Amino acid sequence: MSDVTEHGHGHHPFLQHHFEDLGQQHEASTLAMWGFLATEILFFGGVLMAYWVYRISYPEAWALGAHQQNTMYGGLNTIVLIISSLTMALAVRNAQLGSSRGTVLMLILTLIFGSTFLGIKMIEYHMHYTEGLFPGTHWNPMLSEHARHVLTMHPELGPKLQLFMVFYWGMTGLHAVHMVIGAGLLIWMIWRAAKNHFGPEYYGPVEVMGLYWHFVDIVWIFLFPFLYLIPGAHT
Amino acid sequence: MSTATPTLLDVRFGQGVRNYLNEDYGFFSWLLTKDHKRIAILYLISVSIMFVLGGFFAMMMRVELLTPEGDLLTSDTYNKFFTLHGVVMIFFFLIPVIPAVIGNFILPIMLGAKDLAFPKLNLLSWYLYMIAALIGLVVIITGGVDTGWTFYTPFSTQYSNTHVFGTTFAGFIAGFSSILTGLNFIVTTHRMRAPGLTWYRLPLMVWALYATSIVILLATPVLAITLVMLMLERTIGVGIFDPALGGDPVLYQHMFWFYSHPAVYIMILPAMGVASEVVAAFTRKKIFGYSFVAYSSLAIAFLGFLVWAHHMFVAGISTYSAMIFAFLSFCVAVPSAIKVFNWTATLYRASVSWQTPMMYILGFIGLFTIGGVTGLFLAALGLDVHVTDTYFVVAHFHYVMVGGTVMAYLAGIHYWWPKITGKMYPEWWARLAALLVFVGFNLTFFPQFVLGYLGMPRRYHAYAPEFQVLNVLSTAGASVLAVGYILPIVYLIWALKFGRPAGPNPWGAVGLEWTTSSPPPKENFHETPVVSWDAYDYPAMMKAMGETQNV
Amino acid sequence: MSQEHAPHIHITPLWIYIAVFLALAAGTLLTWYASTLELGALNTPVALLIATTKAILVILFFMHAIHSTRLTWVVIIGSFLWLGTLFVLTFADYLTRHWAIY
Amino acid sequence: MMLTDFPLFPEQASTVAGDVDNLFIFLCVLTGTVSVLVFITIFFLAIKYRRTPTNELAQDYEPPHLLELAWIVIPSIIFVGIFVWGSWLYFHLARVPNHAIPIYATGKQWMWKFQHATGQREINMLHVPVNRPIEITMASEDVIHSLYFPAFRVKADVLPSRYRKMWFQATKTGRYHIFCAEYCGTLHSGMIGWVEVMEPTEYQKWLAGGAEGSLASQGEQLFQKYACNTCHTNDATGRGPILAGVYGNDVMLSDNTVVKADDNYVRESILNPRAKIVKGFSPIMPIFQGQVSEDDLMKLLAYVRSLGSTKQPINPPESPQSFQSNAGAVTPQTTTQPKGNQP
Repeated sequence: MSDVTEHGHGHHPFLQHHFEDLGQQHEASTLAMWGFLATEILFFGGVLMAYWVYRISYPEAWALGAHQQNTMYGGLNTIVLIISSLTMALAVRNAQLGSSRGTVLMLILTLIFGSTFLGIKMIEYHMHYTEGLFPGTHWNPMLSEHARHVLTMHPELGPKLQLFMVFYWGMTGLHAVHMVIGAGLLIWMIWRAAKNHFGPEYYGPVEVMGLYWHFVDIVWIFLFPFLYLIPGAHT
Repeated sequence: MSTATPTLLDVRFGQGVRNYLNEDYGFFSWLLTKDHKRIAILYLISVSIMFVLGGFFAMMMRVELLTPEGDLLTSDTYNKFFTLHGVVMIFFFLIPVIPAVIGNFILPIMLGAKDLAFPKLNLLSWYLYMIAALIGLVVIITGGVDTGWTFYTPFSTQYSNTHVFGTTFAGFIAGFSSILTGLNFIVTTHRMRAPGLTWYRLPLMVWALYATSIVILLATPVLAITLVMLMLERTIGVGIFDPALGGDPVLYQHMFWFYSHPAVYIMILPAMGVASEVVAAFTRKKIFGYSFVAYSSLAIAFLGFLVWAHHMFVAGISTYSAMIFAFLSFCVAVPSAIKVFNWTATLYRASVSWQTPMMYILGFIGLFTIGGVTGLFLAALGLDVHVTDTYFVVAHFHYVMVGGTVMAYLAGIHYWWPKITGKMYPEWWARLAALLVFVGFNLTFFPQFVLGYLGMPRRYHAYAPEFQVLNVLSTAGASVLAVGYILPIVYLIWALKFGRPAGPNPWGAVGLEWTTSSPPPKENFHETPVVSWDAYDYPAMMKAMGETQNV
Repeated sequence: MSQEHAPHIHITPLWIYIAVFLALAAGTLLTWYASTLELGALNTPVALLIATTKAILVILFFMHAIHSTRLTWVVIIGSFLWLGTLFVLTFADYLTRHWAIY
Repeated sequence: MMLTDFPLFPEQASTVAGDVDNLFIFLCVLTGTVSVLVFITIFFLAIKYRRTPTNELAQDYEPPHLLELAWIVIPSIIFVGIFVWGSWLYFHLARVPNHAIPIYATGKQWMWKFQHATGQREINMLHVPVNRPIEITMASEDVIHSLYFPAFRVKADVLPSRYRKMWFQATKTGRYHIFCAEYCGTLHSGMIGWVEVMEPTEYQKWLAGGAEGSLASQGEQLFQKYACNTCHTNDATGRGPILAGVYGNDVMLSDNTVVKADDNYVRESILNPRAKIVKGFSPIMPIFQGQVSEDDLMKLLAYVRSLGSTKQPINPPESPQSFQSNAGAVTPQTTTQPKGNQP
């Protein structure tokens, strides 16, 4: 980021030289983030489209796959992420009001909830890994009694269950990577807020950070019902 | 307004006249530059190298096809060459060329801005491009890839033992370089226009680059995720596209073409922007139906997303969906027709100069028309069954990409060369090169239409003997075309040193870029310009620019 | 130089954030509960509806879209529209593949 | 290869070729005139209004803006016309005429294998009678290929995941090219062959020559070899559904949905039998995925099709319970309505 020292002719320390004023810079950065989120929507959209094509083609395999998921962990994770979304929004609000302490507190809370989400995710991943549900060479699923019965009846669902798990690991993995990047950005924002860079006339970076974080939350809002609550999973 | 015309001495040694080239010197002043003009020149060099590399593969293929039996190259080598010709030419030349080379340089100046919205992201875009190109070179040196630039599964995921992973990873990285450029252009066009520069006063080049950026922004991510899924499937083989494990290879084709058809509009839209600029400048007239041409760019950007499965009419999609895509493919042809007819109508009662950029663009309009109408053959379902995957398709897309984008790129390079380097290119050499390119191009690709309808499939290393004569004609044309392409590289570099100094407005054209000095100063304008004239409004422009122009 | 023009600020009152948060939490419970019901073919549309409303709430209030520029609206709606074209036209193929040819 | 006698237009050797060529020539004429008109206008205007010292600045005059409307509406109307013509042709190509001679094609990396209903098997060669519709049912054993007959103007991708159909009716005897049109690896350009269109008499003579039993009869031998007949008997005592009269008709599945027993249903029921279980039967049939090769699969399909698609009256001969299935006691079923027995 540009240094904090005073620019030659009385500009705000963070006004880039090629912008007329802070308003133009702020609008440019928010428009850029929304543009970037458009690419993210289509990035996740691509894999969701493939997910839906196979969910329509193999509903029983998808139900079987969802049956393997621990819905309690999924639901808990959704709540944790929604809380982190709330604290992120409050962080942006505090930055707008100019209270650096409030911003730092809220950003730290967001980081904590984000990390809790990743922690729960790791637990789930470990659980699936030990159950042999990792697709590819390590694939020897230890299934529940109901699942084993269904598989003996329809053995051709085996590879399709593995296909579901590919999408499970793929989509949640992609989401987790975005969470880790978000956490890194959060730490940077906390550092900048602690040096009270932000105030009513310059809160762009926190706003943009908020947009990114809320987008990652929206992706999970869709992933939770898609991966955990598939009709026919819990009969 | 602009400083006095620089004397020969100043320009030769650059003292006295401060511009972005002699602003500061040194290795890092180029490699760590944040100036959009220098990044454009970095792109110009790397894109030209890639063009020569792609051209080499094309030449080897054409020489190989001189004889029916594949005797120059083994079939594996030939398969690698046509794949690499496709990958290098599309991902590393056609997609970045006009936006990143001409767009990077000209867009901020046309908007009256000091620089793009995010200079650091712009430099990152070039570095991502270089990383992708480097990975591509490593792949080429260590054995190449033989799946075709389309990487169709299950061949690419299970049956090919070449560097499919490396190539798809390079394509993945190049995608992000393209996204960053697109994002930069959209934000700059929206947020950083000079005072008085309303949307309808914008040059049509800005409209075209804006529409291209929308297509880049919304299509490239789907390519990224498709390539990620391809790499995943190739490494752990879990059946995303493998029919034995429940996957569907046709799904890959859907997702690949969802990007790859809009990608051809990423390639042609900027070319249309250059065409509008050059036609306006060399007829000294407003483009006929300015708003129609501007909105047809946006129409192409939107409709371009709805037509992708016309690449898959015989691939096994349902008959009814084929009808939907065919109808939409005809709809997307209308805006292109509007543009061609509007350019032609602009020539009426104009003052048409036959300088090199205009020669290239007159050729562009002709060749793009042929390219466009042969697209109608391919969109007509019954006909497509016979001609798809044959040399008819090869001829069609080369007419649009080489006859269209490359001709317009050469026009753009010649048109803005005085502004970029402050030197004029040698006019008569340039006209000769333009003629050679036009003749060589037609001799190369028109016979391929006939070959295509005769039924010669594409990507054939050896072909049936009765196709030989037309292939020999095509190879002859390719050598003329190669000479036509080498000439500009030679005399443009020669012009760097020995070219006649070009004043701020060598063509007497209208546009913000012609009101600043050539080459422009680092911050483009000494003070932010105020625009009071409409786009290409020559009478008003002449008054506003006063007599300093050597019209 | 033009007068320093700071970005216009619209501070969202606290209770809106809390209300939206509660609505999201309720939505999560609702979608979980709805999945346990035996709605047959209706299960998926219900889940999609709940998820979409939650997403719209987040976009409108948490991402301040409600008082953003019209351009931001165009970007948001545009990207979902484009995603829609990918879904609709691809499923146009998948869902009609087994139709007979007349 | 003499330089003079190279063709510029492909032979028309099928019923469809004429229609496709009419559309092609119409489009050539239409787009040819439009392009030539555009070229002439451009060069005429560019020369007439070239920049001369007197004509330094363009005249401030524009043609009427009605032109804009003209070249939006007129192309749109023409395009709709071409679209309709093209779609009619596409549907015509997609609808396989009935009573077509069935041929089974298998695309395998770099060769085409054709199997006739009467048992002949050819590689990269195909003998067909003239003036008879030929229906090709095809599948690939590895990557995507594309069976392309330029002289008949037909092409269709051959997918590894499912059967696809394609048809043509040759109108001229002679030898015509077969090409693979979808890139499939090293010898993609070598995956070519000839289709020999013969007079009906010659065709019969050829058929008689190389018969080793019709495809259906080979299918029947496989039916015994894989012990399908232990369950699929011709009477209601078998534990599998009776196959006579199944092909082409509707089948009620265990979840009460009704499915048409077409090629892909037969293929799936052999490879993944438990995906669709017939009502009243238990899913005890073993999976044959990976055990039955593509060619044998086609022979079995031919055999099932040869069992006729007309419902024959079932008159169960009195046959002793010939065996005792090892999967638990099999309660003898009543002859009228075979009810599912739970394993």
